[in-house]
Amino acid sequence: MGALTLSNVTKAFGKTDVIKGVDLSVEDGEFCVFVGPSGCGKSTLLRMIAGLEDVTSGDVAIDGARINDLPPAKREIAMVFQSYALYPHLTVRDNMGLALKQAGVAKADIASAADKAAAMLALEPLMERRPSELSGGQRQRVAIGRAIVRTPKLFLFDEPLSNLDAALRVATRIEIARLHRELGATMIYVTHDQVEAMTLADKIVVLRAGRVEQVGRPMDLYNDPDNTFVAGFIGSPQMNFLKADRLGLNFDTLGIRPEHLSISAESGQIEGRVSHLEKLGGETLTYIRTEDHGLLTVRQFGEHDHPVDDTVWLTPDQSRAFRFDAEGQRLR
Amino acid sequence: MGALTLSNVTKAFGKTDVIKGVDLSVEDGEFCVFVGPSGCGKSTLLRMIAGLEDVTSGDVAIDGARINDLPPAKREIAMVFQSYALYPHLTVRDNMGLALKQAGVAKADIASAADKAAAMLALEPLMERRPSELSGGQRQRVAIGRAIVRTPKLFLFDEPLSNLDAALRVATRIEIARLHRELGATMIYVTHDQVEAMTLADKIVVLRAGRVEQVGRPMDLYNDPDNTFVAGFIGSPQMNFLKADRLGLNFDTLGIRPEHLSISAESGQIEGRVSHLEKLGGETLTYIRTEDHGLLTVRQFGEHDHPVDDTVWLTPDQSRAFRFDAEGQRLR
Amino acid sequence: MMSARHSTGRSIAAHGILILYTLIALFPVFVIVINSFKSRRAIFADPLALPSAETFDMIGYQTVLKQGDFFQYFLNSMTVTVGSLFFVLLFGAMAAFALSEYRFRGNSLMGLYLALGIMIPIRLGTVAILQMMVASGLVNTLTALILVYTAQGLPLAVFILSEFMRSVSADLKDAGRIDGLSEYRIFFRLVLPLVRPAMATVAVFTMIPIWNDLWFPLILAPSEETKTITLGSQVFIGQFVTNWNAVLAALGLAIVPVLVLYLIFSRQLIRGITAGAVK
Amino acid sequence: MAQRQPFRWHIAVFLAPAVLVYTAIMIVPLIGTLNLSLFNLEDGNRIFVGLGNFATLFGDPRWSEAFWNALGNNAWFFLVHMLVQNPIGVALAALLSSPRLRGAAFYRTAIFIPTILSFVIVGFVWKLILSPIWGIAPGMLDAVGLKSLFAPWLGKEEYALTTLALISVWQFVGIPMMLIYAALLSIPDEVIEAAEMDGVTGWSQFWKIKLPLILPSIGIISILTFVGNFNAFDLIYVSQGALAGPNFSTDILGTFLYRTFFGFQLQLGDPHMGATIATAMFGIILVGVCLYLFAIQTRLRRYQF
Amino acid sequence: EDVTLTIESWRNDDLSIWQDTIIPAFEAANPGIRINFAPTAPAEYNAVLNSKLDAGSAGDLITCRPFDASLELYNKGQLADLTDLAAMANFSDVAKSAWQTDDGSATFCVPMASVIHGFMYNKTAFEELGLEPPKTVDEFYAVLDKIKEDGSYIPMAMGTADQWEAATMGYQNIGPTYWKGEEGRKALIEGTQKLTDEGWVEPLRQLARWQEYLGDGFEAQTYPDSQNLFTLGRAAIYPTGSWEIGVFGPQIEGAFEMGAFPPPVAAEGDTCYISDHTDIAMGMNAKTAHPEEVRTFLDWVGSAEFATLYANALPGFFAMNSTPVEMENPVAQEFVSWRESCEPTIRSTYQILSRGTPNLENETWNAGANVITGAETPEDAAARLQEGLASWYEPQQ
Ligand SMILES: Nc1ncnc2c1ncn2[C@@H]1O[C@H](COP(=O)(O)OP(=O)(O)OP(=O)(O)O)[C@@H](O)[C@H]1O
Ligand SMILES: Nc1ncnc2c1ncn2[C@@H]1O[C@H](COP(=O)(O)OP(=O)(O)OP(=O)(O)O)[C@@H](O)[C@H]1O
Ligand SMILES: [Mg+2]
Ligand SMILES: [Mg+2]
Repeated sequence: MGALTLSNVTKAFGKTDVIKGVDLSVEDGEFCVFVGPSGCGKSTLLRMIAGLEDVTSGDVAIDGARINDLPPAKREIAMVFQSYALYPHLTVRDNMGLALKQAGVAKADIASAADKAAAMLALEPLMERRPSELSGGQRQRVAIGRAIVRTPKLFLFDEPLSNLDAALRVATRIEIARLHRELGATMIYVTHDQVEAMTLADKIVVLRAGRVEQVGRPMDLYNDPDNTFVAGFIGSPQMNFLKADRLGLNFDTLGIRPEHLSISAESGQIEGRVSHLEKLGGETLTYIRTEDHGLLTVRQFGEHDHPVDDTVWLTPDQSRAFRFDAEGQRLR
Repeated sequence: MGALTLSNVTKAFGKTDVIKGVDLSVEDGEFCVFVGPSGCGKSTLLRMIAGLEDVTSGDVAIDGARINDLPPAKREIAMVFQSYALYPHLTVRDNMGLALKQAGVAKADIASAADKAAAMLALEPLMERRPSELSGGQRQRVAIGRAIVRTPKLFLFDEPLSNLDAALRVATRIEIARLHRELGATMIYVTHDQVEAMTLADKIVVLRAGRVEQVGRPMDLYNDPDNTFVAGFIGSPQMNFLKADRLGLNFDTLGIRPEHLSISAESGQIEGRVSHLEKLGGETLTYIRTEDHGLLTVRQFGEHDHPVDDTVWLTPDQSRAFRFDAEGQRLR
Repeated sequence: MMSARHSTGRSIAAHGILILYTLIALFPVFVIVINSFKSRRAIFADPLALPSAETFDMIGYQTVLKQGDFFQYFLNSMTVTVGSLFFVLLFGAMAAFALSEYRFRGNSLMGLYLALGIMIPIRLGTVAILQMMVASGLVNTLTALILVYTAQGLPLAVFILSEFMRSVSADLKDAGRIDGLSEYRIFFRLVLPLVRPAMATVAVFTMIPIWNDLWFPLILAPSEETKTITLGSQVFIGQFVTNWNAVLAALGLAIVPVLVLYLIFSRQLIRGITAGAVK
Repeated sequence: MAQRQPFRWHIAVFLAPAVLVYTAIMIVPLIGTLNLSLFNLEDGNRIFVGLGNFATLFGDPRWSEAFWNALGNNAWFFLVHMLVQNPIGVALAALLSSPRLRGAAFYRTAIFIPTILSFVIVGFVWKLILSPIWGIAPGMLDAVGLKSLFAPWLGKEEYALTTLALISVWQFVGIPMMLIYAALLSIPDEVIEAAEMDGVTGWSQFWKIKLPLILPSIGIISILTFVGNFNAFDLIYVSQGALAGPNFSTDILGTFLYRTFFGFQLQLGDPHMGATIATAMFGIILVGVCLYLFAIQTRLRRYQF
Repeated sequence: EDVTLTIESWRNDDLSIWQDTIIPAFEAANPGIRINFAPTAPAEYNAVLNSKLDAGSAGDLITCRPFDASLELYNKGQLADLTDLAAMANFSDVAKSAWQTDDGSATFCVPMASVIHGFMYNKTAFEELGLEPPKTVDEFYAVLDKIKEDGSYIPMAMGTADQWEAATMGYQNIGPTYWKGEEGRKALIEGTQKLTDEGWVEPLRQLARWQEYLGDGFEAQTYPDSQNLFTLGRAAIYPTGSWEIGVFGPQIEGAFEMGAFPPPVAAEGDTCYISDHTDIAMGMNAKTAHPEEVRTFLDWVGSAEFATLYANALPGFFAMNSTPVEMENPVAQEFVSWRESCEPTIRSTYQILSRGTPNLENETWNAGANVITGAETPEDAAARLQEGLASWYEPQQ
């Protein structure tokens, strides 16, 4: 109950093709994350699954049943919007209860469902407030609570954390992961924060301009990206791309993650000048401007010091590097 | 030109004291970051410096001159708002030029100042657009550009990056650091993202409920926090606080950062069960539920695997640990 | 207290101008009120004098109370105004919602069609309207008036409301759809409560002409039982003499209920705006 | 190929009540009336004359002079509203929206009260105040030594229309005030604060920041004023009568139409010419509204804050 | 089951008279018929009545405006033919002329009242200044000059704001003296006289002379202002009509005594002419559901009993019934006494001549006001009126 299949789904707004043929299957109980740059069609795909946009061609099926023409309410899905979309005139309790009330569930059952969700999300003391009296993080949790009470087959999240501050993001991220474990429901989650993608997903779908670039488990994408796009998108700070010919290698691009680039004041393969240094306490990021490869990032654990404008030498750990051809495709 | 002094500044809204006596001096050219939890008074303090809120008592001085009663426009201050607050009806160029035009600067000079700022912020191709035609990151840069052209003594930033997505945040953060180096102006920056605080600040001011908890350079706060509040607030993921008596130590709380807690499947000082695992590629965060100390976080570099629900053993690196008394004060 | 942003001088000037304009706005009202308490001779002998011991005269109010059932007229006016407002707001909001929420063929044509009505006085259609009411037996009922005012108020309501409806968050409506609300529920339970300020604005614009209208009550419902307050006051306007005491008294009293309605609506309006929509 | 959507009944249901009531009670009767403009009465029979009535209205100097006079007066009436009512409304709203103003609710209500008054007493009280005989206005001018400025404004051809327009402004200024006030309140505080920081304060803040941001509201007000003024009738009628004296100097399209359509005194109503005038008015207003909708409104963008 | 008949009227003023006096008298004599008097404000009456008649919701009894307004209703079949009503015998042809077809073959309303034009004056003031009511035009101006000189009264109460005062209470008041009443009026209809003829221009010249005797700001002075000026004792002479008698009495509240004199003549002994204008009648809605009861009521309206009730209840509205009516009001008696000494006529513009566009009556209002304010010379105004009339009225072309 909750397996989703998309078969050659496309979407055009007027004459612009936004989704250009997507095939995808999400297993029951899986946590699937859509990532991709802004405007690549993540929200559109999610809204098509929800039934909020018509499908131009192709099929959307849940548990094998085609649902293209089913209205959203009949699809047994719940969605959490980026803007929360709480009902501003209803209390937290009523926000959560509305869908059940609509479905004709008995009052007592609604109340107990809402209370359960509230307990899960630590919202108990806020049940009688209205959204305008809540902080951003609290609103987000109410939006999630509203989704939970309906015990849907499928949860859809559209960038649910993008309006939260850093601390709340981490906390809510963990909460969502816990929820997924506890409810065992299928979840589809849109984000363009790849940390969220990495930490939450069972399966990541990388989208680019309406097409799927790669699908896989987070560490598979991290360790085995198909192309420069996926390699650059997964992992933070971003992978460095070096011009392989300048290093005397016979392919186009060498991809190396910042933690696999070693830095030395004396010697190394690539010369550069320290452009900027970020000390985060537990780790240090150094940005180095090089003549051949532009700005490169080095990530070191612990505290380090590299005075700005000093000349330094970098050496890639070739064993951890990725090789790409001129089209950006991985050479294996 | 640009040294700021606050002497016993307080602020009350009606009967609620929001700022309860703040003394602070910011040197000329310094980058000062205010951090603290939501509602602690960061924005209020900033707005008092800007002249947007009246000071209830105490003095605000720039370069030694008391400016309590000077209207905002006369303070030679520029401010970047969290919501950008661009003029929606003006083009990027006019947004930047308005203050100068108002001050009666010659047209040609305005244009050249705007062009210079645009070049610095890579806004040249956008000069004739209106804010509604810009993406979030671009808007943010315009807001900064608007502040720059006025060559103020003092820049104030109120959570300028909190509306941006992760990738843009990193990029803009680096941009602001570069700007600070290039302009050499005094900057005061509010955030509750401690990564920003760590990477940008010359001096961090940690606020809590309208009072200053600690002031210092980032690594000083990281390595030498005065109390549990500062220790917990600086550094991400948050420091773990262990109950010292359970470890047979004769003080109240032991603080240990996640990277200084080692994990082993066989033996160690503290027993716990893996509750959740986050693999970020370059690092792994493991959350472990312990009986004595609640949920603890372990940060390891590289890829690691700790099956959820497995029992594991943790050992704090005592040499990197902090000792606190029952009031949360550091024992040195 | 001296402050950085708020100079006392400026606020005194603001109050000065506002008080001046308030005086201009209220002076004629003041003249109306004082004269409604004076005898006819006293009105014209010195219109600006306050009612004194010898000029004080409740004759206007007495005449009003004596001539016809003014309480009933008030009630009729209230019924008609509130009833028409209800339908204008309901039907107008529904149509505005359809126009702003759904893309369908003929959408903008329909918008223009519904706006035509603000460009031509409905009074011109009087004969046909009256014929219709005669045919349906609605003459001398308040229903006839409510129908006409509803039709008359709709164009402006649709025009203004559809502007505002566009600003209601699309995500919110989608959230409702996912929660299983039908389009009707979305409209009634989500959209309507959120456009309250706009509804209040429309209500203010709509109610005043209805309350003050003389023409349609005269034509469609002139009977004693269905007279409105404005029509009831006309009895004092004669061919050669007008009983100004009574007119002032009746129409002066008549502003009280509208003023109350206005206060209700304007509070909604301001509160709605300042509370702001929740992001 | 897009999949066919099922018929969306709810759209019809949402539109139906408004469209039905409006069509039945407003459009059908009005079309019936406007249709009369294509007919005329000859020997007691109604005959089709095509555009003949329009030829009369615009070609026969007796009709056309009255029409152009009314149109010209109407244009002036509108101009006075645009130049006086809307700026005053904007100014009052700007004052009312200044932060920390005490008594704003009182001022708002007081200034709105005239809008609520019925035309009958508005006409009466202003005639009383401006009357040269009963002495309020002359007396007040006398008190400040300006008696010489007094004239029987409502009775002089050169002043009467302007005076009435100003009375109408007095009565209706509350409406633009309300709308602009609402628009000003919805400008985000931070934009205003940014302007304060930029040194754009006081008047220049109003001109450079607030005014551009409330332009869409001003646009709506302008079109409502336009439509309202070109349909205006009551105030002139109650204060100057259907003949809109002195010497037709206050005749506007509404009074001209009323006189012609419904008749006045010995003049019998002429539904055919009346409908012709109404159609012409309708055309003028429609052109104005379309001009606004397609030429102006598209330029007055609504800003996303 | 009682039948209720509804009367449409513009006479708001008469509401209490009908309710208190007339209706009870009729209902007492005619059990089974109830009367409901439903007046409309006068300015809206025509428009409202026409709409109601067109739509079929008008009352059973229609109060008739004189001449074309009612003729039009009759022609449209909305007023019933009452030629054979017994009570019609009680009225002279002149009395009926305002509610007959042009050829006089059908009568459709029962005449109720006429009004007579003249000048009212403040007797107390006249005595105070030692003045006599003027008989000739010269005396008239002499009196006005004296009052003006004295300065304690405005010589004449009249304003141009409402326009109709100038035309109806000025022009139609003094005019018959110059155009010789019926003679001139009929000649105009036949086309043998023009409005530019001396007899028609002279009254306009007279009006122009009045300007200097009017109060300050007469341009903005409305009809009620004029009434108030006179009843408050601030103006000495008031050109008007007999309908004011009833309303002025209570307003003056005995503050001074009121008198009346007829329009002055050119020279002592000249024939005087008065406007004795047929003003109100009552007809039957052709679509009434109760024609019998309506006719019963109309027969009663045509009776001497009604005439006495009405004329006494409304002093100044004179019955047109052939049977003379006893009246108690002295000023009303004064007015009606002129019927003996002067030639009566009706207002010149009312019959036939206001059928086209431009409307002669409305134009006359405008012209009357214009010559008083000086906006137009009498000659220009007359030429304009003539041109307007000739533009559509064949006998004048
Ligand atoms: N209603 C619409 N009409 C036309 N184009 C649209 C519509 N909705 C979305 N688009 C376009 O479709 C593309 C994909 O939009 P979508 O919202 O799915 O992007 P996204 O991946 O969610 O981006 P973001 O990360 O910025 O939310 C964009 O180029 C957008 O401009
Ligand atoms: N105008 C006001 N009236 C009353 N209380 C206020 C007002 N503005 C702020 N406060 C209160 O002052 C306190 C500090 O607010 P402030 O906005 O400075 O917090 P902050 O540190 O900027 O928080 P955040 O990180 O959420 O922006 C809060 O408790 C807030 O509720
Ligand atoms: Mg999206
Ligand atoms: Mg803040």
